[in-house]
Amino acid sequence: MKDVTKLILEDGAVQDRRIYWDQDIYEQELEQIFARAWLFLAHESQLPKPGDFLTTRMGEDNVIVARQPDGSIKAFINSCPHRGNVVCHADSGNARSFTCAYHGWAFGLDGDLVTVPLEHDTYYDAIERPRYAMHPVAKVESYKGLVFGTFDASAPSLRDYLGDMAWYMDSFLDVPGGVELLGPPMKSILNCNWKVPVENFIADGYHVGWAHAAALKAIESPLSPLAGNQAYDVNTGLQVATRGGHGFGVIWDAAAAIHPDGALYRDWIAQREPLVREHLGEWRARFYNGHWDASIFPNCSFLYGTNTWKLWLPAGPHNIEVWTWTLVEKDMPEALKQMMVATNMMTFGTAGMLETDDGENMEQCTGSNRGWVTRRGKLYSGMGQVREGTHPELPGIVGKGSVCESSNRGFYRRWAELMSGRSWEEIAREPHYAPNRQVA
Amino acid sequence: MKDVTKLILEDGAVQDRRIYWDQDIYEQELEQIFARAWLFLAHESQLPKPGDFLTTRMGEDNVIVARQPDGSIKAFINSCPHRGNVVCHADSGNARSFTCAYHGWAFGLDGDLVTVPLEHDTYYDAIERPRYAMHPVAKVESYKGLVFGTFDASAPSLRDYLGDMAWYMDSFLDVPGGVELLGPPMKSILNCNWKVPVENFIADGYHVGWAHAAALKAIESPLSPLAGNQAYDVNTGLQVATRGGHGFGVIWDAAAAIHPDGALYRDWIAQREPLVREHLGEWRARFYNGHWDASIFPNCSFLYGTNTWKLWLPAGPHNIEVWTWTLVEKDMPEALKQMMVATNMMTFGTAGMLETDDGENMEQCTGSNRGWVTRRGKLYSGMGQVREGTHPELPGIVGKGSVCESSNRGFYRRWAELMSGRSWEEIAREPHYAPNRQVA
Amino acid sequence: MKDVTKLILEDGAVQDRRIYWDQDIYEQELEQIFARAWLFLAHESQLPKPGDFLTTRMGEDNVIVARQPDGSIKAFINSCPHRGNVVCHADSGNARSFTCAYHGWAFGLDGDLVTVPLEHDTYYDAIERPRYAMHPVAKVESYKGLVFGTFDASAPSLRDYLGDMAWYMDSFLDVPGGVELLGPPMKSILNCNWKVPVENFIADGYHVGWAHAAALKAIESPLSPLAGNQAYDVNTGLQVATRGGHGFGVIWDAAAAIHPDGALYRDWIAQREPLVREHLGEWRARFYNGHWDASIFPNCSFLYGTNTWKLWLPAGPHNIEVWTWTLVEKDMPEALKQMMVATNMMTFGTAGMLETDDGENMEQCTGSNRGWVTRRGKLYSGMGQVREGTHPELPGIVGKGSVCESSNRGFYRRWAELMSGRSWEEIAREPHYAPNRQVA
Amino acid sequence: MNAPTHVKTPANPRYVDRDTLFEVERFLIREARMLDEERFREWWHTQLTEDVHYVLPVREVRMRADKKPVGSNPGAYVFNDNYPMLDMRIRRLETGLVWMEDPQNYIRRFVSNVDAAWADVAGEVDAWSNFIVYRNRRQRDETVVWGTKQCRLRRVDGQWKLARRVILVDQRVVLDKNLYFFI
Amino acid sequence: MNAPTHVKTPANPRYVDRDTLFEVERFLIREARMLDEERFREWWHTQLTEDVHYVLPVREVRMRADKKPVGSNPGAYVFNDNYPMLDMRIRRLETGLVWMEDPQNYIRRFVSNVDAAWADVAGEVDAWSNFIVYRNRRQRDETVVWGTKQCRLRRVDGQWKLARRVILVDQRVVLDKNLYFFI
Amino acid sequence: MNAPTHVKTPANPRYVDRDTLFEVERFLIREARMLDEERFREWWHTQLTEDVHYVLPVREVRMRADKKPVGSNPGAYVFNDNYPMLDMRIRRLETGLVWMEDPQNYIRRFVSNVDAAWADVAGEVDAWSNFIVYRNRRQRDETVVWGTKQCRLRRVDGQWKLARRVILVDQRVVLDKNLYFFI
Ligand code: FES
Ligand code: FES
Ligand code: FES
Ligand SMILES: [Fe+3]
Ligand SMILES: [Fe+3]
Ligand SMILES: [Fe+3]
Repeated sequence: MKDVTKLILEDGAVQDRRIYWDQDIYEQELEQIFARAWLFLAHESQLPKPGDFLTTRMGEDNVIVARQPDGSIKAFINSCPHRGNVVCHADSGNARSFTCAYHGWAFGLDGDLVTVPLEHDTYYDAIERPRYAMHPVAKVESYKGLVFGTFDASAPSLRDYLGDMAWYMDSFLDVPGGVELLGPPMKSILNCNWKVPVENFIADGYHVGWAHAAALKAIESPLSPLAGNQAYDVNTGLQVATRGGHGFGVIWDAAAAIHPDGALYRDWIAQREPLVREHLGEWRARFYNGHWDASIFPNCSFLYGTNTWKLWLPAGPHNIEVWTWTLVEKDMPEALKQMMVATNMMTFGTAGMLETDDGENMEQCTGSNRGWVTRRGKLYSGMGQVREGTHPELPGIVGKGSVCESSNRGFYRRWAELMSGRSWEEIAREPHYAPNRQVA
Repeated sequence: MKDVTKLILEDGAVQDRRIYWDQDIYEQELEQIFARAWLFLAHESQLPKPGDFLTTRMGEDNVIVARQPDGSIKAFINSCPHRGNVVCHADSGNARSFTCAYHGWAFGLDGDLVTVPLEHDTYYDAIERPRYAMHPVAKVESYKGLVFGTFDASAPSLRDYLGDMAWYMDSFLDVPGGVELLGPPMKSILNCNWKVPVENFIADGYHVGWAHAAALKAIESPLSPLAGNQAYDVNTGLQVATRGGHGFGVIWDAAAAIHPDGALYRDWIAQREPLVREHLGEWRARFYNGHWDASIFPNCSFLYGTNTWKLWLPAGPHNIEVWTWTLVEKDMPEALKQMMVATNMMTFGTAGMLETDDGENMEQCTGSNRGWVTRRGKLYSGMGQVREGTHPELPGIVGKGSVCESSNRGFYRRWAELMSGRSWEEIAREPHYAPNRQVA
Repeated sequence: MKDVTKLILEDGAVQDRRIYWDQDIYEQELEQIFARAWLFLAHESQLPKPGDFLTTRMGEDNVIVARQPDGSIKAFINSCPHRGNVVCHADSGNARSFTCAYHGWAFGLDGDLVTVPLEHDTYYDAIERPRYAMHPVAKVESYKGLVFGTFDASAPSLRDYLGDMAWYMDSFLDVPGGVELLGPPMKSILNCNWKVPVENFIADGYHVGWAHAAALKAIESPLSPLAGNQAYDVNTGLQVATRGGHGFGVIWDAAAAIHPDGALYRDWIAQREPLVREHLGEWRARFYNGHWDASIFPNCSFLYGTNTWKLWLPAGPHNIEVWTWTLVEKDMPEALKQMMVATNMMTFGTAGMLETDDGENMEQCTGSNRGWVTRRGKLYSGMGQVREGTHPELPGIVGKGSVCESSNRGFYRRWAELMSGRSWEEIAREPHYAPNRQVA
Repeated sequence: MNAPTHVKTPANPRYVDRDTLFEVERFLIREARMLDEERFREWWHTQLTEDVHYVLPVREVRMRADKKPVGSNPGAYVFNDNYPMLDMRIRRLETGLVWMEDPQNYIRRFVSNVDAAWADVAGEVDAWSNFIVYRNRRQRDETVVWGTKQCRLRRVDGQWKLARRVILVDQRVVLDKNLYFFI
Repeated sequence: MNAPTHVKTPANPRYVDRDTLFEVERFLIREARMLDEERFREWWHTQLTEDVHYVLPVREVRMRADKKPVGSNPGAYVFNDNYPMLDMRIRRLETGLVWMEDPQNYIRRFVSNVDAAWADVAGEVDAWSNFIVYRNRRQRDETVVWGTKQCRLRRVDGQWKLARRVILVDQRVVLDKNLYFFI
Repeated sequence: MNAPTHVKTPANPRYVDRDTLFEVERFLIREARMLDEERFREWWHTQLTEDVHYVLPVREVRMRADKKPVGSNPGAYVFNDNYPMLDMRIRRLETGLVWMEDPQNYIRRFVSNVDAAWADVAGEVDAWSNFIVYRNRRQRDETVVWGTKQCRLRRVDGQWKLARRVILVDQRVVLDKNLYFFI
């Protein structure tokens, strides 16, 4: 195992470029991060009825996620324990069981082996069934409808894993009726390292005015003045890095800002915000009406407000698959949901005007590291490090302004912790980054 | 070199999934298996005249196989010792010598350097010719027309290498007139590990009823009732694993069963079977009229009866080339030969109805192991292990019924032996698998 | 680091085939050769004015080469130190600065960071600019208009690096008015190891008569009789290997020989040769009218006379990009320059009749080494080794005749020296190859 | 929005006459060249009806037995644009600030298998055609998109115009970083 | 069976008139769409003569000087089907038990370079065309097959039908796991 | 030599009539088949005017704002051939000594998006078309080239002949080892 001590320096502000390129580091990520961390699987709304299933990936492992007859959700690896065949090829559906196309073994909704053709005449009824269950995902848990899974039985609970990020996300998850994800997911590819889009979403308010200048102009929204960095005020937002590597930036009063015709959405927010304030208090009412760029460690991102939900699936050190859904509140009227979808598709769908800008940058940021000398260099994300600190009322490390790199550093600190191979307990015990500075 | 002790367990019934995916294991296979074992090169009938040659591959090494003026067959690596150019680009033909396109060196039918342009004026007649012969295949031998080669001068004789499998294959090789392979070979690709099709042919009677259900129905042959596993009787066949990793399954009285209109072939068998019985005895007359699925270790397979002959050429851990010929008896009338070809093409050619089913499964069985967690799991082929044993009249380990995994296990036991890197002598000396059970 | 002692034997005449295939050797080349040696960047004529820039590659590293306001030339890695984006996507142009598309950082012509959007509001004016300059190429120097760069600050001067090769190249570089490169460069790909074309150009007069037989016939030039090796006289040329791995072969009185209608060029030579003789002496006047095949270590080649200039850019162990320009004397009349271009394009352009022959051979010479057994073999370039030696008037090791492999061996001796990882000083100190034989 | 996963020719298509088919083919070929040449504004002004509906659905991989209807109020699509939305996309390209478009990309559209039948509405035709779009960028970035498109053309003032286009890209996972170009 | 490795246009082709060429092109384009839409039974019933010969040979790589005849009683071919054999292939697909066909694959056929000449037999034409078949399956399984096909068409009851097709796939090694689809 | 990086259709093309377009399309399709069938000498003799100009430029990647003219006296091009130069290339192929051409390669040309307008010179047309060339060699060597070509055709003695061709391959880096074949 590679010693990662030197790969992340200055409290997460300096990264060795090899972490975006080298195969051995990538494999260590599959082992130390993707085989241990909680990974996003689905939203419960995608699996309303028993027998509903969908297929997704955890790292590079194919899994089936299925609603059980008892209403719980289980997940297991989509590969037959007999000779290894992929068992289910549908994106989603409803099933009583999953039958392997090779020899016809059938598995229940929980992954257990239920049918073995010619069992009596070939196995002489001596087949030891539990041995041949599909490999289970060790733990599957939900947080307010969001379903995650981990391959590591020793991982902390999902609630503990999300930590302070859950407190923040409650701002929109814990609304009356809750949220749902609209799909099917769009899927496309990017020739980039999986961490590059994660950091773009977790902390990159900086690129908006420059990389998206054309789209901001064309959309003619309240955000248009940002084009070309013509306008920025450090007091219009902030950034948060939470302990578990999760984080986000927020622009106040901007949830509906990117929508070309946002009146419907603004009305909705105006009507719902008091409920949020009453239920969750002042701060979270402010977050409810903010526009967020955010990532949940390791590879799930979202923009609250826009309202795009992303999964960045690793496929080698320089390749990912991008999956995109639209996040909406369940109680929104149908017309508003359609508008949320339309805005998401127009901005961050496969032909989205901002998606296009980002994808290009993400690929080029990765590809330049092909150079042997280039790869021995560093990258830097020190923006705002001199002024970040703790906050009297908000958890986590707080950075000033939405244009900041605090949560980028938080992500890489967590990355280094897990990559070290230490146990969850060891990591929890040890001291962690705590700047001795308070942010008002 | 990787310690393979843990990769194959329970006498070959449990395989570590990494053997289908990892690059380092694959390279060890090239070294310990493909650079040592006897590999199928050709049938003598493909090279009737002196100067006839064909090009093929041993592992990933390109070789030329040529009929010598004295009637013997030699093989050598198809790469020029000067600067490495590939010398011969034709699939086959007739030649007096092979001339390199780069600088014009010419090599004889035995691979020796015969012509060096400008030799006098540039090498001053001091060129040490034997040093520049094309790299010879260490040994080339035939067994009843089937030509094999090995790069390992210390390998046992071909007859010893085939061992008991030769005794079984005599059932159809040792008929009056012998056999021949009709070609040219079809060539196609599969994104699968090379061992997956080998095990499909060596031992997989189990998939026939399920994976090929549609084809069995459409062909309307005596095998149609197998579709969907509607019919199976353990007494209708058996399976054999021979010491060298070779093996097969047989269904009695079924040689012609897959042929849509098999009358011509059945008549032929009826006419020839008495000759076989007289010459080779009762058992082999039964085998002569059986339908076989079989593999010769490491990467040559065939279905006797259908009558397809396959070579699975490795091209990386997840890729192979598939080469396909038709096996016929030389004395068959032309019309019957044409029918044999037609059936083979319709079933196991590149557009063959069963080939199509198998290829898909083989790719998916390999591809699922891309997942890091998946790959740390096992695969299982324990079918029939509790009842296999020795047989009073038949050599090797005998499993009951054609649906069984005995020869799969035999293949992996041999695989582990060779992968250990021990010498042929060491392997031969050590005790090997011998279940203390007798099969009637 | 791999011990290369056994990879090159017999004073460079025997090469282990793995050096054309193995990934680990290739990576050692990137480190020990491409990150240390002087690499060709441009000809000064391509950057006439301040602000003129072009993009190229050093090994696999993308670099920008720019003419500075003070007239000097600098080069730096084309990747943004912020998050790694590629900064400049144009082949060439004129610029005042280079602006990154991701967050808008702008860099000066010297690679220094000059503009940071929102600097005051996000970095609080505390950004340490020198840290964020684009990574500079350690040294950039010119030799008579040819610009080279090295990433190694400890490398000797360019003049010392070129050594005796500079003395020879003066034959055409040091003419009145000097030379220039006409472009834009053609770019194409070859699936070959980068050393294969280098050795083809440095020392391979041998293949001309055979590999190019068809083109020689079709072109109907004074070289046509070479087709099929119908004519060769050892006294019509010679070959030189200089200490630094550079080398060339020459055919006397043949500079214009390949031109289908060479009168214009022959007239030019006749007119200029006396000037060269006067300025540089008899030998170099002979070289001036010779046809050269040559390579400058490690990956720049040219044919003086034809007049093609090549850069072989490595892109993995089995892949390169081929870049092609036309070399002309600046004082040539426009019509002659056009003819030089036309001949180069017709012979060694992307559709060039000889380029086509060579590319095929280079790919096949590389690809055959895919075979595991093949790759454990050797390649040989011993031609003329028994008669090469020192020369009373010419520097370097001199081989007899243009068909010889002396400079091939010189190239591999240098390759082994640098691959050893020893410092430039160590290499310079140690004894080197010096055959105790004199060539008249 | 009409978002089929696989489509079928209607039972008894009323195939158009040769003259009309010729015009349809000219329309599609010249439109493709217009887009290859980046004449987007001209395209918007001259080739589209103002009620145009431009659709590229997300195609799911589902079992044949799965009869869940697709296409009504979908939660995802690549394009589902009307005339002003197409205008917005073109205005973005016209800013000169789309960095990935500078230097200019090579995008080449191949039109084949053109066929057409009269639609239910008088003066309108349904045209089928298959497409390949080849995109080459920067030094070596190369991708290809394959599929079919169904176009409703309407004759307006003697000119054919595009009133609806449903593009089916034959991929579940779009094997490129985006599909923002017009097909 | 006619199994050429490389083919040549006959010396003096009697090219068909424009009306006939139009019909030939319609035949090939509509047939391709029929196959893309999986209307195999309809194809078998309406587009083929009952004496149809459907051929896809194996192409060898041989030196130009090697004059060994190819094509007589070959020992290998990908297709060499008559009407009942094609029926058998379609019956297999109709069982619903071909697991690799569920979920449905995307297969798209591109027809180009159509040309035609009168055959020796009255009322029959020889049509040339080039084809590309794009296949995309599962999540990301993608392959392309390229080549040319020569078709003998016969007019039966006023309809053109396919009487013989020789498909040349421009590959020695088929770069896909099978070629079981109709081209 | 005309060496554009990106081309535009002229402002008001005088599109040819259907009869002429049909002839142009036949010309391009039959020419492609002739080249696929390696009838190079016949092509040279029958399809080209003696003042033919056959051009394939090198395309640079430059910023849109970079107005440096391209195309005049360029220092590089892939083809810039006249009639004798094309003859020389064909003579090379005819020697039988081009080792990379033996065994024979598979090269297949796909012609699409054919369109044409009258040129300024009477009796001449400018034809646009897109092309794909698929090349498959040896066992598994496979490449594809994509682009467009603009052809000036002239009617000579009742036959169309190629007087000028500008081929744009849509690549900065040619993604193949050479482009020596005719497109
Ligand atoms: S591999 Fe799944 S049943 Fe055998
Ligand atoms: S490489 Fe074969 S003769 Fe030189
Ligand atoms: S990556 Fe270049 S400015 Fe941020
Ligand atoms: Fe963005
Ligand atoms: Fe099978
Ligand atoms: Fe050469």
